Amino acid sequence: MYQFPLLTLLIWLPIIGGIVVLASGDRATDISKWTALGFAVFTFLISLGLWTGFDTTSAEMQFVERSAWIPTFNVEYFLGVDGISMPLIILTTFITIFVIIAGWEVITYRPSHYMAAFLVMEGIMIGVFSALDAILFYVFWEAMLIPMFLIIGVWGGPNRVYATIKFFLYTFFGSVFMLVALIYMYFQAGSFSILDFHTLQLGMTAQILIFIAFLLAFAVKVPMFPVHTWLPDAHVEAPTGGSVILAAIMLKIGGYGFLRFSLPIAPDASDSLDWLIITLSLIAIIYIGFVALVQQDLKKLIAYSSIAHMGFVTLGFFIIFTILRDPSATGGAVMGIEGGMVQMISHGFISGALFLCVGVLYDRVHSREIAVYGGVINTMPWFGAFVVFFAMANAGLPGTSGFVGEFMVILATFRADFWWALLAATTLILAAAFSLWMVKRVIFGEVKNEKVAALQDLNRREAFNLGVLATAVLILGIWPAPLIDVMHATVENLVAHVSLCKLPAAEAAQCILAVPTADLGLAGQP
Amino acid sequence: MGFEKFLFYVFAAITLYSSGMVITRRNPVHAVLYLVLAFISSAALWILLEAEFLGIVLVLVYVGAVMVLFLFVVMMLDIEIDALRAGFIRYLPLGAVIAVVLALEIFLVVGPGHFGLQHFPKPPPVGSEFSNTEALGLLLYTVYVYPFEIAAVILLVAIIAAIRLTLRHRPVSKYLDPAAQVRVKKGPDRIRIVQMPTEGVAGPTASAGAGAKQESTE
Amino acid sequence: MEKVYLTIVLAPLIGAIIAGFFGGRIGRQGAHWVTIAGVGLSTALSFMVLARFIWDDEPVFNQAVYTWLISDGIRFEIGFLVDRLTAVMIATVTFVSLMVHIYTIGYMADDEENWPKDSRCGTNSYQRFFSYISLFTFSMLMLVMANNFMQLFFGWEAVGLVSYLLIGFWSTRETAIFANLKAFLVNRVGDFGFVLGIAAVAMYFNSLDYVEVFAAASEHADTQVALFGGVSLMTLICILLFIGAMGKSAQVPLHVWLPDSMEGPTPISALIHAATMVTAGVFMVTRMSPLYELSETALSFILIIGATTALFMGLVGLVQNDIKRVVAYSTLSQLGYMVTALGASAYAAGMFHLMTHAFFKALLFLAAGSVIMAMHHRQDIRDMGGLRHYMPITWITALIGSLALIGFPAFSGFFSKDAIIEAVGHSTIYGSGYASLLLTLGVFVTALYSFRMYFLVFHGQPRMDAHTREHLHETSWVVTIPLILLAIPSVVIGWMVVEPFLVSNWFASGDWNPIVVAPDHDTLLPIREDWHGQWAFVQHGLTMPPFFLAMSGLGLAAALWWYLFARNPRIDEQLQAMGGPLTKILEAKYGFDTFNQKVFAGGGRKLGTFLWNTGDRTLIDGGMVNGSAHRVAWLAQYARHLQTGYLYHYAIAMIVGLVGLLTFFVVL
Amino acid sequence: MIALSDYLILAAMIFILAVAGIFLNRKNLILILMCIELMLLAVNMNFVAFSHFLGDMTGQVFVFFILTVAAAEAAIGLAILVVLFRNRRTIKVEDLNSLKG
Repeated sequence: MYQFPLLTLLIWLPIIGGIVVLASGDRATDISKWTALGFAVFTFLISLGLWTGFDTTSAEMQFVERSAWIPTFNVEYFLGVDGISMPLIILTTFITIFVIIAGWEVITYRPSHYMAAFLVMEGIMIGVFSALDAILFYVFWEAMLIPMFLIIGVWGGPNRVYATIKFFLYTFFGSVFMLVALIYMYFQAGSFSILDFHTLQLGMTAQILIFIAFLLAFAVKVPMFPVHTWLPDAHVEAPTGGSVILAAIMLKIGGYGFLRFSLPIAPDASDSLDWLIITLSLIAIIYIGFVALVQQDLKKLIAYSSIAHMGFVTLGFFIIFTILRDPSATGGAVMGIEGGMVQMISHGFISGALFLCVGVLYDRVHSREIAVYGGVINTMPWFGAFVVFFAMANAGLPGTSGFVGEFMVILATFRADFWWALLAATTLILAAAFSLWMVKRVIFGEVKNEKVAALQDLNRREAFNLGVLATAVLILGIWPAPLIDVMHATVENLVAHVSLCKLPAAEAAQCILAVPTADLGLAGQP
Repeated sequence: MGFEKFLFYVFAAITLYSSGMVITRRNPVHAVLYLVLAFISSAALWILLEAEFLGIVLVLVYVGAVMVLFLFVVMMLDIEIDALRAGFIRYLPLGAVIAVVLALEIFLVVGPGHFGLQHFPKPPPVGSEFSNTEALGLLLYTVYVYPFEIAAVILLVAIIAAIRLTLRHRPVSKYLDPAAQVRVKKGPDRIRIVQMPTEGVAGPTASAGAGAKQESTE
Repeated sequence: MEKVYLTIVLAPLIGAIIAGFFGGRIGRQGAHWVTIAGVGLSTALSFMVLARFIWDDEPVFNQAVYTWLISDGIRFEIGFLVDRLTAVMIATVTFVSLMVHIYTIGYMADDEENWPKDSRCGTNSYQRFFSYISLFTFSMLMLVMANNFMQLFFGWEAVGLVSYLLIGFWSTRETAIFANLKAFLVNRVGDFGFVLGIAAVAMYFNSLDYVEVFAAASEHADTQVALFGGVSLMTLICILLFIGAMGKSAQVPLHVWLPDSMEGPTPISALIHAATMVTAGVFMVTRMSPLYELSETALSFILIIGATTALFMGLVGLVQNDIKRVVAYSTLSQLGYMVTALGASAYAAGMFHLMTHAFFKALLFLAAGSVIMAMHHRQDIRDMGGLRHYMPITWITALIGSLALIGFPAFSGFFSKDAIIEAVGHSTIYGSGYASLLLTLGVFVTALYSFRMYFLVFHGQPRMDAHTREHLHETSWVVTIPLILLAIPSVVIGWMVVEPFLVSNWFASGDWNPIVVAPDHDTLLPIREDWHGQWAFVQHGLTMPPFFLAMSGLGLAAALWWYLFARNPRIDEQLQAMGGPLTKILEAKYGFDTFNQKVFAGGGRKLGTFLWNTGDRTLIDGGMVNGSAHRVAWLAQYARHLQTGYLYHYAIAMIVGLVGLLTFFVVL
Repeated sequence: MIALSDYLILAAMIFILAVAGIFLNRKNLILILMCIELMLLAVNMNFVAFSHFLGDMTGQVFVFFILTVAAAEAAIGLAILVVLFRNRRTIKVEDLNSLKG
C-alpha cells in the first residue's frame, strides 16, 4: 500500500531548507530569514498532518516507512510514530518557529548560518523521534550534537568553548555505551529494528548491562543528577535560540529514550533498578530545587529548574514498577507515564518561553545577572506580565500546563509510596520559591538603575513569541485531554508490555513481574 | 632448467641487485636510475607471468613518466648528498635486524610449503590468439567501469593538485589576466579621474614670493 | 440551569479579560463598568439561584462541563456541584465582590499616586486592579462550585495566584513584594499537604468526584495505612487536606502570611483576606464533612489548631497599631472560630459564621479603607482619633461592624459565634475542653481589641497633623454605599438565617445532604432541641458567659481608650510597658516570623549555596568533570613526548608495529 | 617450473629491501618516496603472480588501479616535495618537525 512519506518529508524538508538558507548566505539577510521562517512554518503545518491523520485508538506504529539502507547489516531506513513520539515531533516543529523568530534581529553575525543550523537541527530531532531502526536512531542522535555544538560554539557567550566541549563530551560519553548495547542486541535479534528489540528475550545480566548502557546515554541527556552539570554551562553560554531548543526539545530526547528503549527492552532490569532512578529523580527534584534557589544568573536558574522538572519525568516513568509489583494496586502506572509525557511537553513550552524571556532582557541590557535587574515591570509591563505568568506555570499553577504533569506524577507516585510522593510534592514549594523569588528580584521592586529605566517594552516580534507560547501553556493546562488521548493507547500498551517478565525460561524463577502465559506473548509491540 | 626458469632467475637477480643499489647509492640520481632498472626487469617478470599489458604499462607509464619525474625533481633540487647520507651506518644494524626478522617471517608464510607447485600448479599457457589487453579491457569497461571512472577522477585531482601546489606567481613576471580584462566595467575601471592641483598663472609670483621669503630668512 | 451556572462563573472572567487586556483602550470608566457588569450579572444570577433553592426547591445540580482528561480510569473533569451550600457561598462571594468592586472605584481613584512617575505599569493600574478582582471572583466561584477535587485545587491555587498579584499590586514597595512572595510560599506549604490529600483520595477511591468519593467513604472508614506505625486512611486524608486549609485559611502555624498581606490595597484585604478566600478552607472542610466525620483524630486536630488560632491571634491584635493589621489579626482569630466549629462537627455553625463574618469583616475592612483614604494613606491608629465628627457614615458602619464582630446580642455575629461556642462546649472529642476555654476567653479579647481600635480611631481628640485634619471629610458615595449595603446584612443576616442554618438543616435538599454529621458528633443537637425562636436564643445568650465577657471587654476598652486616654494620651504605651515580656512576645507575634525567616528562608538559601558549591561545583564539576580533564592533560604531558614530529620515527614505529603484528600472526 | 612461491619470495625480498631502505635513508625524503615505490612494486608483483596462478584477471585489474593511484601519489608527493624545498630550502627530514608534541 502506498503511503505518502510524511515522516521523510518532515525530516528532510527542514534539512533541505537549512541548506537552501545556508546557500542563500548573508548577502540578503531578509530573504534568508524569511526563507528560514517559511520552511519552519511549512514544516509545522505539515507536522499537523501527523496529528490529524493519527489513529488514537491504535498502539501500533503509524506512518511507517521501511526500506533497506545497509542491507549487509540489516540496517533499515525505518520510520514510524506512535502516541509517544508524535506529540514530541509536533513540539519540535512548533518550537523551532519561535527560535527562528527570536533570532530575527538579535543575531547579526551570520544570521543565515544561524537559521540554517536550527532548521537542520529540527530535521535531525524529528529524525530521532521517528527513527525505528537503532542505527538510524543513533545516527540522528549523534548528528544532533553537531548543529548544537556549532550554535553554542559560534554564537555563544564568552566562555563558550568550555561549555561546548563539556556539552559535547558529556553527551558523547553517554551515547557510546548505548551504541555498544545496540550492537549487542543486533547480534541477539539479527536486526536493528527497535520493535524487534522490544520482543527480544534477554537474560537478567544482559538486561542490567543494557539498562545501564542506556541509562548512561539518556541520563546525560535528560539530565539526571549527577550528570547534569553540563546543562547550566551550556545554557549560560548558548544564544537564546540554542537555550530554547536545548531545554524545550533536546532534554526530551532523553525522556523519550527511556520510553522507547529502557522500559520495553529491559523491563526486568528496569524493575530491579527502579530504586536507582527514583532516588536520582527525587534528588534532582529536591537537591536541584535548592541549588536553583541560590543561582545568581537567570539562565542558570532556569537551567536548574529544568533539571528539577525533568526529575519529575523520570520519576513518573519509573514509579510504575512499584505500582505493578503491588498486587492490590488498582492502576496508576499509566498515569505515571502519561504524567511524565505531559510534563515533557509542557516543560517544552514553559522552559522555552522562560529562556525567550531571559533573551529579551539580555538583548537589551546584555547581562543575565539577577542582581543587575529590579523593577523591570515598571518599564516593561507586558514583559513583566509574561514573566510572572511563565514563572507561575513553572511553579505548576493549575490552569497552566505545568500543573498537569506534576499533578499526575504526584498522584501516581502516591500510589507507589507515600514518602516518595511527599518528597516529590516538595517541588510545589521549591519551584514556587525559586521561580517567584526570581520574579521578585527581577520584575518587581523599584527601578533599580538607569539601564532598567531605559528599557523598552516588548516589540511585536517578541510579544508574538511569548503570546503564542502563553496561549499554548494555557490551552494545555485548561484542556489537556487531546494530548492524553493521543498517547493513551500507546502508553497502555507500553505498560502492558512492561508488566510482563522478559527473562528466558531458564531464569523465570527470578521474574518479579508477571510471567507471560504464551511463549514470548509479549502483548504486541508498543 | 628451462629457458623460462633461466629468464626468471636472471631478471629476479637484476631486480634484487638494482633494488639493493637503490637503497645504498649515495647519489640520488644513481638511485633513481637503479629504480628504473628494477622496474624494467620487473616488467619483464610480469610478461613472464602472461601479464603483458601491465608489463608494458609499467615500462611506458611508470618508467617513462613517473620515474622521469623523479629524476627531474632530483636533478632540479639542489640537494646536499653528504648530509643526507649521514647516519647511514648508524641505523644499519637496526635496519638489518628488522629486515632479517621480516624476511624470516615472510618466508615462513610464502615459502614453497604453502605456495609451492603442488598447491598452485602452473596454469597451462594461453594460446597466441588470447589477448591479455583485450581481456583486461573487457573487465575494466564492464565490471569495473565505476572504479575506472573514479581512478580517472583521482588522476585529474592529482594533476590539479600538483599544479596548484607548485604554481607560483612571480612578481617580476609580466602576464595578462583575461578574467580581469573581461570584468572591466565602465566608469572607475576604465577611466580614473585624477585630482590635480591647478597650476595657476600666478605661479611665478608665488614662487617669487617664496623665494623672497627664503632670501629673507637667509 | 447549566447555562446559568456557566454564566455566573464566566461573566467575571470575561470582565477580567476585557479589563486586563484592553484596559488601555477602554479606559478607567470602561474597565470598572465592564467588570461591575460582569460581577453584577453573577450576583443577580447567584441570588436568583439562591432564591430558587429557598422557594422553588431547585434540584441539586451535579454535572460535568467538560472532561479535562482521563487517565488510568480516573476521570478528571471540570464540572459544577450546586446545592444549597454552594448557593449560599456564591451569593455571599458575589455580593461581597460586587460591593468591593463598587468601593474600589473610590478607593483606587488616585492610584497613579502610588506609583513612581516613570512607571509605565502604573498608567493602567486602575484597570488592572479591576481585572484582578474580577479574576479573583471567577477563581473563587470555580472553587466553591467545583464538583471534584481537581477543580477545587484549581480554584484553590487560582485564588492564591490572584492574592499574590494583589498583595504585590504596588510592586515598587519592597514590603509588598516581600509579603506576596511570603503569602504564596506559605500557601504552597499548605497546598503541598492538600495535593497529597488529593492523591490519597485518588489512590483509594479511584475517583475525584465528590459524590462518588463521599458515597464510597464509609467503605474506607476502617482502612488502615501503613504509615507512622499504622494510621487510619481517613485520618491521613483529612489531615492532609486540612493542611491545605491551614495555609489558605491562615491557621497556626501557617498564618504568618495573612497579616503581611495587608500590604495590598484595602479593597482586596476586604474581599480576599477577610470575606472570601481565607474562608475557602472552612468551606472545603464543610464540603468534605462526609470524610471528616469518619476521623475523630482529624477533628481533634482541627479543633485544637482552630482554638489556638482563635485566642492567640486575637491577643496579638491587642498590640497592633496599624488599623489594617488589627483587623487582620481579628480575621485570623475569627477564622480560628470557624475552624474550631468544624472540629466540633458544627459545620453549619462554621458556615454560618463564615457568612456573617464575610459581611461584617468586609464592612470593617472597607470602613478601615475609608478611614485610610481620608487620612491620606496613613494607617497608624495612634495618629487618628475623633473621626466620627468628620466621617459619620464610616463611623456608624464601623460601629455596626465592630458590634457584630464582638457578638453583641442580636447582631449577626452574636448568633454565629454563640452557636460555635455552644457547639464546642457540647463536643466530647479530644481537645474540646481546651477549645471551649480558649474560645470563651477569645470573646473577651475580641471585644477588647475591636473597641480599642474603634475608640482610638473614632473617639477622643484628633491627633493627626493639621494638614490632614483640614482635608478630612466623608468619602464619596461609591465608598459609603457599599458600607451601608454591607452594614445591613451585618445586622440582620444572623437573625434571618439562624433558624434554617442551625435548626432545620436547610442545606439538605432531597436526598442530598452536603453536611454530614455522625450522630455522636452532633454538637448542634442541643441548640436544635432547645430552639424557641430567635428571641429566645438571644435571651438565652444574655445569660451565658460569652456575653458577659464581651461586655466586659467592651467596657474595659471604653474605660481605657475612651475615658483614660482622653486624659492621658500615653496610656497605650504605659499599658504596653506594664505588659512587659508579655507585650514583647505579642509584638514579636510569638516569633513565628523570625523563626521562618531564619530557619526556612535563611536555611534554605544556605543549604542551596552549600549544595551548589560543594555538590555541583566542587564534587561533580571539579572532581568528576574537570578532574578527568585534568587527569588526561597530566597524562598527555608525558605522552606528548612520543610525538617527535620526525617522519622517520613514525615510519619506523609503523614498521616495527607491522613486524610485531606479523610475528603475532605467523608465530602464534 | 617456476612456482608461485618463487614470485612471492622475490616480492618479499624487494619489500624487505624497501623497508631496509627506509631505515637507512631515513633523512632523505626522495629516497623514502622511492622506497615506497619499491614496496608498491613488490605488492603489485604479488598481485600479478596470484592472478596468473589462480587464473583470475581481477588481480591485474587491481594492479592497474594501484598503478593509477601510485602515479597520482607520486605526482602529489613530488609536488609537495618541491614546495617544501622551495619554502625550507631543504628536504632533510630532521628539519621537518612542526608536528613535535
